[in-house]
Amino acid sequence: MSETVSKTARWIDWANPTRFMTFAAAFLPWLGGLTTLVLAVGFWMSMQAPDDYQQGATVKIMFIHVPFAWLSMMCYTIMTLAALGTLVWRHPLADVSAKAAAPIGAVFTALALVTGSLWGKPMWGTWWVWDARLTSVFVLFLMYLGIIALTRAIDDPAKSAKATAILTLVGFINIPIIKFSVDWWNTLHQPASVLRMGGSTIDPSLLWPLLVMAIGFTLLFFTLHMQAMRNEIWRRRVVAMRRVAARSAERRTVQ
Amino acid sequence: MRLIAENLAGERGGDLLFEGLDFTVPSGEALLVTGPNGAGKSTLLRIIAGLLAKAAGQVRLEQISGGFESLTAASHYLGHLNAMKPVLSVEENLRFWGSFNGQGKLSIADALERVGLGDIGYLPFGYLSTGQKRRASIARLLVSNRPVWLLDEPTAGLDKASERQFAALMQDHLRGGGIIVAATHLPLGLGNTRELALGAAA
Amino acid sequence: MSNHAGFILAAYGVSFIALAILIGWIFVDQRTQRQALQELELRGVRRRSEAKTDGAS
Amino acid sequence: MGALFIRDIRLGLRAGGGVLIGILFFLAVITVVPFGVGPDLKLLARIGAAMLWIGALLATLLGLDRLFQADRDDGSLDLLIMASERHMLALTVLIKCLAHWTVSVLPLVVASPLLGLFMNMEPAAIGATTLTLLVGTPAITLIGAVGAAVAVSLPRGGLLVSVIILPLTVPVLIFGVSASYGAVEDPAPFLAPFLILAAITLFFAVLGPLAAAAALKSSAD
Repeated sequence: MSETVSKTARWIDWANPTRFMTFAAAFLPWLGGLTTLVLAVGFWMSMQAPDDYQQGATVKIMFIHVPFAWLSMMCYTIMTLAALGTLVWRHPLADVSAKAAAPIGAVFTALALVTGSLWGKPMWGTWWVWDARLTSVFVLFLMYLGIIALTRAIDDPAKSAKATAILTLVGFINIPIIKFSVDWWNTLHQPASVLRMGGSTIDPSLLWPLLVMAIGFTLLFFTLHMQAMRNEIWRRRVVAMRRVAARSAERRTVQ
Repeated sequence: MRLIAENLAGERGGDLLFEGLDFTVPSGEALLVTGPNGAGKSTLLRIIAGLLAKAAGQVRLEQISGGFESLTAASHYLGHLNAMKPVLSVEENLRFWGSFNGQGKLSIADALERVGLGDIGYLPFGYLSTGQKRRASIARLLVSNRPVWLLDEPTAGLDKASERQFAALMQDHLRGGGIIVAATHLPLGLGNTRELALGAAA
Repeated sequence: MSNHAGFILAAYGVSFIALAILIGWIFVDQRTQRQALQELELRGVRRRSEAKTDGAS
Repeated sequence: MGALFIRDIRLGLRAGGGVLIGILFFLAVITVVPFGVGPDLKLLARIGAAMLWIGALLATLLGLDRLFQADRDDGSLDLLIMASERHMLALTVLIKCLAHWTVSVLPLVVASPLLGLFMNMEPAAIGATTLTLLVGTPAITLIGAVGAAVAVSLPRGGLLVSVIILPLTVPVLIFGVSASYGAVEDPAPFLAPFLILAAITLFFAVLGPLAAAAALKSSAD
């Protein structure tokens, strides 16, 4: 019976929660191991990297700041895709994915803000300025918190899924604003130097550690995200089973 | 121990609901308060509990046993609402009321066993059905020790089997020298009861 | 430039602590949910989907 | 009594996002300020302490209306009132206020130094503001308990509680802000307003619960 189903499986079948759980259980240890390895290498490389002629040793902060900032936007993009999945395909995993991603995204955004602040103090002489880039990232952080608050405020997962998905979609306008704020407005924050037309402006001795760190943190994100999704699925199973327990206890007393 | 009301009058929102009530309930007996909706059953119970001011007369408990200082302190009140938090488990709820109101003879596990919820005490209260919630709330009466039980529609939401179970619990309480005042329109299945019909004249 | 070492250490330290808390929280959450599931299974509660397949076979 | 404190803390943490909404509101209020007054760092630094205080004040008021209403909605309040001979009702109110403060206001105090950085405040000013918030915000909660108790039986008491309470919190705001400024601006003293602030908190720790208890007793119907 189950074999015939799997033969005719569409991609959407593949992503049902039970299969996701089997897949995650098998895949997570490897992913976790790889993450540790890449992050360790990246950390070592960034320790070895030379100082920047302009920014001196503080350029080391870049090796974590840029990946955090990148992840804060990537996580939100993933949540937006998940929101589409919830609204368009009503896929059960989409909501789980969005809900699991939000706290992780919030932590990465907070770290991007904090490390940026710690970089800005020696370079610009101030912890914080209210310019377009910094403000829009801070708004992103607030939106993560808002989304978390909304998911927690509504008990019923089906209802909270839709409300959260709509909020996430509306908030996505902020992502291009963050991305292009450095080009559109005049700000203290330096423009993008890694990913840009006409090649990177950054020296290879700094670029390589940065890339490895970025890959490492991205892997870390996916490891954490997958584990958090697993937790969320378990949490929902616990809730469902508790309801069953209450109902079956009711039936026993009636008999 | 006797619960005595003399010339008791109660009002709600300026309307006099009843007046000149006189009754005595000795320990070991139950008083059934009956009457149509709006006759003042709940108001009477809340006055006895000390939650509402009486319009006239007095109500008191004489020869209180067990070291309670007043009628209010010696009373358990089971109103329409269950006074339980949906996000906490049944056991957590009962443990709180147990330590807040003072521990009685029964442990929480025993009390839950008595109301037939022994195996689902670990569930959050919000997951329970209406009848189960009511039974968990009845278990609260067993966890802390109070000689006077003031019950407002105690069997609302209970099925026949649970009603019988609850009747047995009330019998036990009366046998132990307790007093029950219950507002209800259903017979509770108790033996030694007096009846007080409110609003019969109207 | 060594006077900036404090900022670099702080940035790495804060990141490390925050990520450690995040990872720790996810692991604690995993333990809680698993324990809850095991407890429910010990009490003989089954999910509806499992109960259904049992009934069919 | 300890059981009540633990129960209320548990409820605060478990019942969906209440803590988070307070902090979020605080962050949002502080974020809006630079847009209103313009990103002039000197100006922000000067008004920073006042803005943090106003933000914390509003965020504290936000969740206060649920202080007793949640207990009233499920009938717990009746039992808390009935137990007043075992546990003095004023003490019960005080414990509930403390639990509420720990869960939903203490995080604001913890977050305020970070927001101080956003407002470009000096370290001394940030420290002083955090300290005054730590000492002063309990007074807001305790005054708020009176409003929450008075409005407990109203179906939409939330806004009313804030309106009733806001004028009463003015002294707390005055001494909190002046102590914060006292720490950085030379002629102004820090200790005197700070001690008055502490005195206000202690005063309301007595008066607030007593008044709230009286209001709760008469509100039962």
